[in-house]
Amino acid sequence: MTDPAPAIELQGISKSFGPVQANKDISLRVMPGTIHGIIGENGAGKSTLMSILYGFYAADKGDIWIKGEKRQIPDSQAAIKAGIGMVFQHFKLVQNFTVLENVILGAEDGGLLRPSLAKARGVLKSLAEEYELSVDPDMQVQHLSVGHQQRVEILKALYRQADILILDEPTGVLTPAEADHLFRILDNLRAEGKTIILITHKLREIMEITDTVSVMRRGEMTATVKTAQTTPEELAELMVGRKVLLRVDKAPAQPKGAALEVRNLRHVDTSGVERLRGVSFDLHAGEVLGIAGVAGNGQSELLEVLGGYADATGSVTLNGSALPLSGAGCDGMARRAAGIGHVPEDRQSEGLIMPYSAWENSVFGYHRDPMWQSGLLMKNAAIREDAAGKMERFDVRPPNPDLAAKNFSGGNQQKIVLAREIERNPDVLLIGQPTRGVDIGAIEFIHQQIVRLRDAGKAILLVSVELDEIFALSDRIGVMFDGRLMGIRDAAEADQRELGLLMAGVGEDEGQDPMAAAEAAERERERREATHG
Amino acid sequence: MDYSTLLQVLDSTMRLATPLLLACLAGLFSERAGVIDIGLEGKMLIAAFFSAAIAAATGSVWLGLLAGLVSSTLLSFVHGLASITFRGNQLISGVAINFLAAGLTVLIAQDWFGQGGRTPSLIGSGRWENITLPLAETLRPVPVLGPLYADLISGHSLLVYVGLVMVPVTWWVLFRTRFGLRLRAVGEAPEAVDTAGVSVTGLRYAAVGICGLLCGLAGSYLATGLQAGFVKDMTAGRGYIALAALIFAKWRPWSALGACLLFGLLQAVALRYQNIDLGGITIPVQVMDALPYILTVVILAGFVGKAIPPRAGGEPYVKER
Amino acid sequence: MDKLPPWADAVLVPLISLLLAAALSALVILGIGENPVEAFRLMVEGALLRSAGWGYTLYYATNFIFTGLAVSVAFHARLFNIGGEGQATLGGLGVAIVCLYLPWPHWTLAMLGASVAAALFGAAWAFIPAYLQAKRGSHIVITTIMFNFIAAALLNYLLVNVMKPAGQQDPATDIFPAATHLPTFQDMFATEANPLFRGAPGNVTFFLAIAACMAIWALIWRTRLGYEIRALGHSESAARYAGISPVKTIVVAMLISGGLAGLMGVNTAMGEAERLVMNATEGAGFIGIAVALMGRNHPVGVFLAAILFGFLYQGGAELALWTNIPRELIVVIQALVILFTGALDNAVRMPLARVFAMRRKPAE
Amino acid sequence: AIADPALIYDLGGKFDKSFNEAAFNGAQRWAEETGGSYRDIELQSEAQREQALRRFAEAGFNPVITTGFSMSTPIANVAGDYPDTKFVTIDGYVDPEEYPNVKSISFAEEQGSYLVGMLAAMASETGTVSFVGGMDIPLIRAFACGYAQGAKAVNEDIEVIANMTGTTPAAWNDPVKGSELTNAQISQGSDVVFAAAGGTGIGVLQTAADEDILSIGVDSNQNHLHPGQVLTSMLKRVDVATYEAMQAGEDLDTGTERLTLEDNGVGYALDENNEELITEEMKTAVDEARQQIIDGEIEVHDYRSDDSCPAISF
Ligand SMILES: Nc1ncnc2c1ncn2[C@@H]1O[C@H](COP(=O)(O)OP(=O)(O)OP(=O)(O)O)[C@@H](O)[C@H]1O
Ligand SMILES: Nc1ncnc2c1ncn2[C@@H]1O[C@H](COP(=O)(O)OP(=O)(O)OP(=O)(O)O)[C@@H](O)[C@H]1O
Ligand SMILES: [Mg+2]
Ligand SMILES: [Mg+2]
Repeated sequence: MTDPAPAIELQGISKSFGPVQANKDISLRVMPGTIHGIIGENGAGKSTLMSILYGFYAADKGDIWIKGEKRQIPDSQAAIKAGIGMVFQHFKLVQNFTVLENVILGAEDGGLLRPSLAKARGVLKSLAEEYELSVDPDMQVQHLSVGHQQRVEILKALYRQADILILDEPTGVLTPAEADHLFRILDNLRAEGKTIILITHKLREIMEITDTVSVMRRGEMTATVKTAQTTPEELAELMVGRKVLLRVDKAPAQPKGAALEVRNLRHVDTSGVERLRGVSFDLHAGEVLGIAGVAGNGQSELLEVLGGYADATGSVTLNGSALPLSGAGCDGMARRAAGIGHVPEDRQSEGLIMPYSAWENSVFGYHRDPMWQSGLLMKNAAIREDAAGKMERFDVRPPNPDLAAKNFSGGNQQKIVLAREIERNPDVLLIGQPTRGVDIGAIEFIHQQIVRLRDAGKAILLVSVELDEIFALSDRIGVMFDGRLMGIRDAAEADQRELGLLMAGVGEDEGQDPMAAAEAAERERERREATHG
Repeated sequence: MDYSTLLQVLDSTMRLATPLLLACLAGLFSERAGVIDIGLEGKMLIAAFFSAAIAAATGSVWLGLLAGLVSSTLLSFVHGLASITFRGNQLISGVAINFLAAGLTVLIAQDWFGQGGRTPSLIGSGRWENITLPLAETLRPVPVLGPLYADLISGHSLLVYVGLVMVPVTWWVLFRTRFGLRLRAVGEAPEAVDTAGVSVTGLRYAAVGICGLLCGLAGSYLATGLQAGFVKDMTAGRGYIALAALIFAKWRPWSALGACLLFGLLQAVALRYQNIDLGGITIPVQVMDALPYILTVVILAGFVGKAIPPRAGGEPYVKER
Repeated sequence: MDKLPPWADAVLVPLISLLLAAALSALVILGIGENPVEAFRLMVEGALLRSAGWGYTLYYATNFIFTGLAVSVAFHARLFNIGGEGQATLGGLGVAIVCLYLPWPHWTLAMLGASVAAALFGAAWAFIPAYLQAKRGSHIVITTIMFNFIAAALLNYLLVNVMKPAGQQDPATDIFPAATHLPTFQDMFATEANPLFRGAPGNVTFFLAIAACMAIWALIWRTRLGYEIRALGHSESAARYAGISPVKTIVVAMLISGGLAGLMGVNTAMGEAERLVMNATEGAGFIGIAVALMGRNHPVGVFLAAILFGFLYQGGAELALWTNIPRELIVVIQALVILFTGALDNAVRMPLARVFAMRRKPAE
Repeated sequence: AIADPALIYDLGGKFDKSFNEAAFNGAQRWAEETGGSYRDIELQSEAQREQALRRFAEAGFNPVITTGFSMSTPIANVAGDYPDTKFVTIDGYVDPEEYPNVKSISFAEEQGSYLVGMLAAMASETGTVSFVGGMDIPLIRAFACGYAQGAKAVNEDIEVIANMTGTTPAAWNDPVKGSELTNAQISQGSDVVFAAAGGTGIGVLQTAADEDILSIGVDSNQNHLHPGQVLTSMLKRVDVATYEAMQAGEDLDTGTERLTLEDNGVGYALDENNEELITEEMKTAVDEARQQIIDGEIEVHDYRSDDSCPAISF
């Protein structure tokens, strides 16, 4: 018996976006009826490769075989015809359309909508039963939870009778319970003989569900292995190109008094959803308090409120004096003047003005400081000179203060932000996702800087979705779930499993079955979203 | 105001609302597809000119209409080229198109007719005739409803009825057909349309094309229905009022009808009365002239319900940065 | 898309766009049976080869500098101010009120007072759209268009019903008192022996416009306000992070923008007509868009583009005077310039980028 | 030597079928008869007025003839700079003491309007006639006032409706509004409408023809626009004024001049297009009145003399 033809075979795929080569001569084989994982650092080119397979981007070079047949896939229509469905990292749904409308869009039968809608309603019903994919067909997508929106995306693909399904980082936005549900669905699909490509950053998921796994690094495919024959350590090494040791050498913390006292912080966002629901904690001078949690559970809002650019109620005192939480005197500049530095989660859309030169960015947020003013004008020459110094101390490459921020690589952009915030010697430093999309060399440098600041007696609030990073840097660890701080543990005593439960919303005291609690939490969330929609 | 005066005012409301309505629906198609169009004015103007010019030259209002449709659609495709193919700034393109039309019409008119930027007056079959609906005269004696039917509903030119019919047609196309679904989707989330395997570019060009055709109707009506010939700048800001009506209507066809009738009524009243005396307070005619614009600002300010435009409006669809 | 070197983006792209617009305009002229070379010669002769021609060219350019700066300041904050027309109208109104109803001992003081009034009135007219954009997200393009129409209606009302002297047929104010008349270029530079700038409306306001260019340059690139305006224009989320208030910055940028547009009133009402007439702006608010686009939102670029458009305007008037080419030809040229520099710029940039990419490759 | 005149039309434009076109016709006649040539320009904007005057004067054109009252101020601004050039303002007024090289020509519009008012009253079957004016200025009120006086002279009980199109120069070029006003007047019973509204009048005459009532044109002979449906036209001999100014050339007498019925400066039009409409009886009555006015037996009140009108209120 010969092997069946691979469901997908890519050969020599290359793709550039302007100067960036996102994919370099990539080849890949995926056998039918299997789940194939793809891992790689940010920007490694995973999404690009899959988008090419789905006809969203056109490859510069390379060939594609589907089920043994060579195919041209110039657009998504061709991919759909070839039986490929894709769930994008960023969903491609029409927010103010109903589920049904989203499902039939592009796959209507005939010029009139009515028959298509009727047919789709029936098909959705049977798909829902078959794969645990139930979702209200008449609900507008914007009122659905993220997990349900993802189901709509999967339904879209299945409705088009895809038997090759690509999922791009599907669990990044899901709660653990939702993620488990998704994996059950994927299991079912595999059992039906469908082929699945799963992109993820989480080695745990790869080990749990995939049959084979490919690793990408810097636009290249570095390896493809059978999951059963590899280990997370090996995959991590393949991913970054050298042994990973996510451990920082640091002395025990010498915490002093509370620098920042946060009490009962509440924040409601523009669409009326309460994002912070009574957060309280103390942040001591000389310690790193790490905040862990699945993205979207209020960590970003916590940073924004403390950083002064989101309104809140409750109280925050800095070294004994209360900070305004709304209105005049509550903005980023005032917080900086009061001694709170802030390295934002997203350096490109918050921390930097991308077209500004490095020297202009080096005072961003401090540009009204009297030391940079002479009369009405800014002391540009002095700022530039100062920036050159900072860049040298933080090993920014190239050390050219006149280069626009957008022309630095991600890691160097992060260093520019860190230099700006750290060199002001703030009493409190807020740091969000300090190493997101930053390579391993830069990570080590950044971690050293954070520890150095801690040892200098400053208070550091670290928010990160990378548990490893939290463990590596924190002296104490808090977990946020659904706008609440679920509990703070000493880093030395905390264990990963327990934090994982807290991240799913299961408190230690409740003693509940974790699964049930997670589902209850999800129900609660849906109820909230329905009422706020 | 007695009944017959009221009918008179409403009758002229109908006439004045028609070009607004056609242009408003034109804008609706374009903006629902995510292409903002402040060039409605220019397209109407060029259609007005070419339909009058060709009608004057051939004596056929139908050939005039054809010329109006073609010219307006061509200009629409210039906008499409700028905003869809070359991902240019849609607002700037619209401004440019308004200028282009304002200049070209006079330039060509002067070259062809030598009458200082106007066309010769249209006579006979060069203009739309008013259509008398069946039984209009027979029913006239019926109290209240008779004159209403005979004076207000009957007796307009074909394009007025076309304008009215376009409202349900637009609604039906947008909300009951595959094309409409895709068109609305492309204005909200072009990436969703693209990944569903439908061409964003194709849809947007189709919408821009329809926009051109409807503007063509609007311009033709101005020059060969409402008036008998083209004069320089004869659209006189109607394109902008149509845009205002579109916002007022929150991009919905039936509301567009309402908004255009309201603005038509304002114009009709302003045309007929210099100043309006409201028991001691005199409202100057300039206030009536400015009222559509003031109302639009009030609507935009969100004091009377929020106008949420199609999400992808004004943004070129860029896949690869 | 491949990237262009900055110098090519700032110089080559507008230049090629301009050439394309010029070529199409030449075709249009050919189309109406005239000779484009001859037309161009007439324009140059009428606008640049006589001192009076310069007097007109610079008069128009003064208007366009103000409106061009107005558009560009707003552009830096990512605001598209199409309301220059209305703001300039109101600026003219401010000038008229100050000149007519206040006693001025000397033109210098009058000019100062009128400039302040013009800027205040123009800024006030920009304030509501700015506030609505900042606070309620009302699309500033639409609101400023609406405010243009409202300004026209307001001026119409005031001229006809309030400010027109009794017995006068024109809807215009009285002539301003002689003490407010600004020196024209003729007053400044003509001598008995050398009668320069005879009768041309170019006047001392041109120097105010140059001063405005320098002030705006300093504002945008040298002050913290300019730093904040540009930062907000590039990224609102970053501005919020840094503690730059979007509401305040939008409003301030629009007030400056409206004030600049309003200043145009000093040139038209005080410098030229010496009274306020209807529709004195003559579309200069819109031309400001083309000027800002061509000038890449830099005061030096705006200045040069304004001179170019001043030339087009004056040359166009000359064409209308001496040939059968209607003045609307200028409107067409202006439209083509806006189209090519503002909306179809990628049609130039894309192929150009490919050319540069090709030239770069072998070098690597 | 044949003169080298220039002609500047007001914003309504050369081919407004009315006021400016009359000037054009006069200039054409002069050119054909003398073989001379003239230069003309249609203004597009306010700022152009002075510029055109100056450029023509500088280029040696003489006289420089302008139409429309809006040219008064610009001529006053310019005339002093070019003392050797003669300027003519038709419908405008420039102080002859201060500017001796300017000629201001005005017309006795009230007299011509009186005659067409009589014709309107005689042709009306409903006993209601109407008037659509362009911009609401004393000049146009003088038309309306003369018209109403003439109509009332024929039929004391006649209803005269008068509407103005607007208060700005845009009112000269708004045929849509002209048409709407005509419709409104028809609904109030009018069956003869007199348009003194420049380009706006085209809409008035069009609507009158469409709705099958009679109209009266203005300035030029507009009878041919809708043959058999335009009762007559109130002639204001701008063409004659233009012709004569060109004929006089550089030797033009300056100062002020008022053209009346007596000089045939105003009148009414009778040609093959309206001969069916004007009966012998009507013609006799009007011609008689014409003579009486010339002889001073009938005094037609000029609105401009005291800003009031005995026959109609505005
Ligand atoms: N549309 C685009 N235009 C330009 N550059 C792009 C585009 N999409 C991706 N890139 C660039 O291509 C490279 C690969 O990006 P890609 O999104 O494929 O990475 P990824 O592996 O999916 O990363 P992540 O884990 O962050 O999703 C990056 O440098 C990215 O900036
Ligand atoms: N848009 C751009 N224009 C010019 N140069 C760029 C641009 N983007 C990136 N570069 C340059 O290309 C180089 C590679 O950038 P890239 O973002 O791929 O770095 P990287 O390898 O991911 O580094 P890091 O780990 O620091 O993110 C950098 O040195 C940067 O200066
Ligand atoms: Mg990705
Ligand atoms: Mg990187």
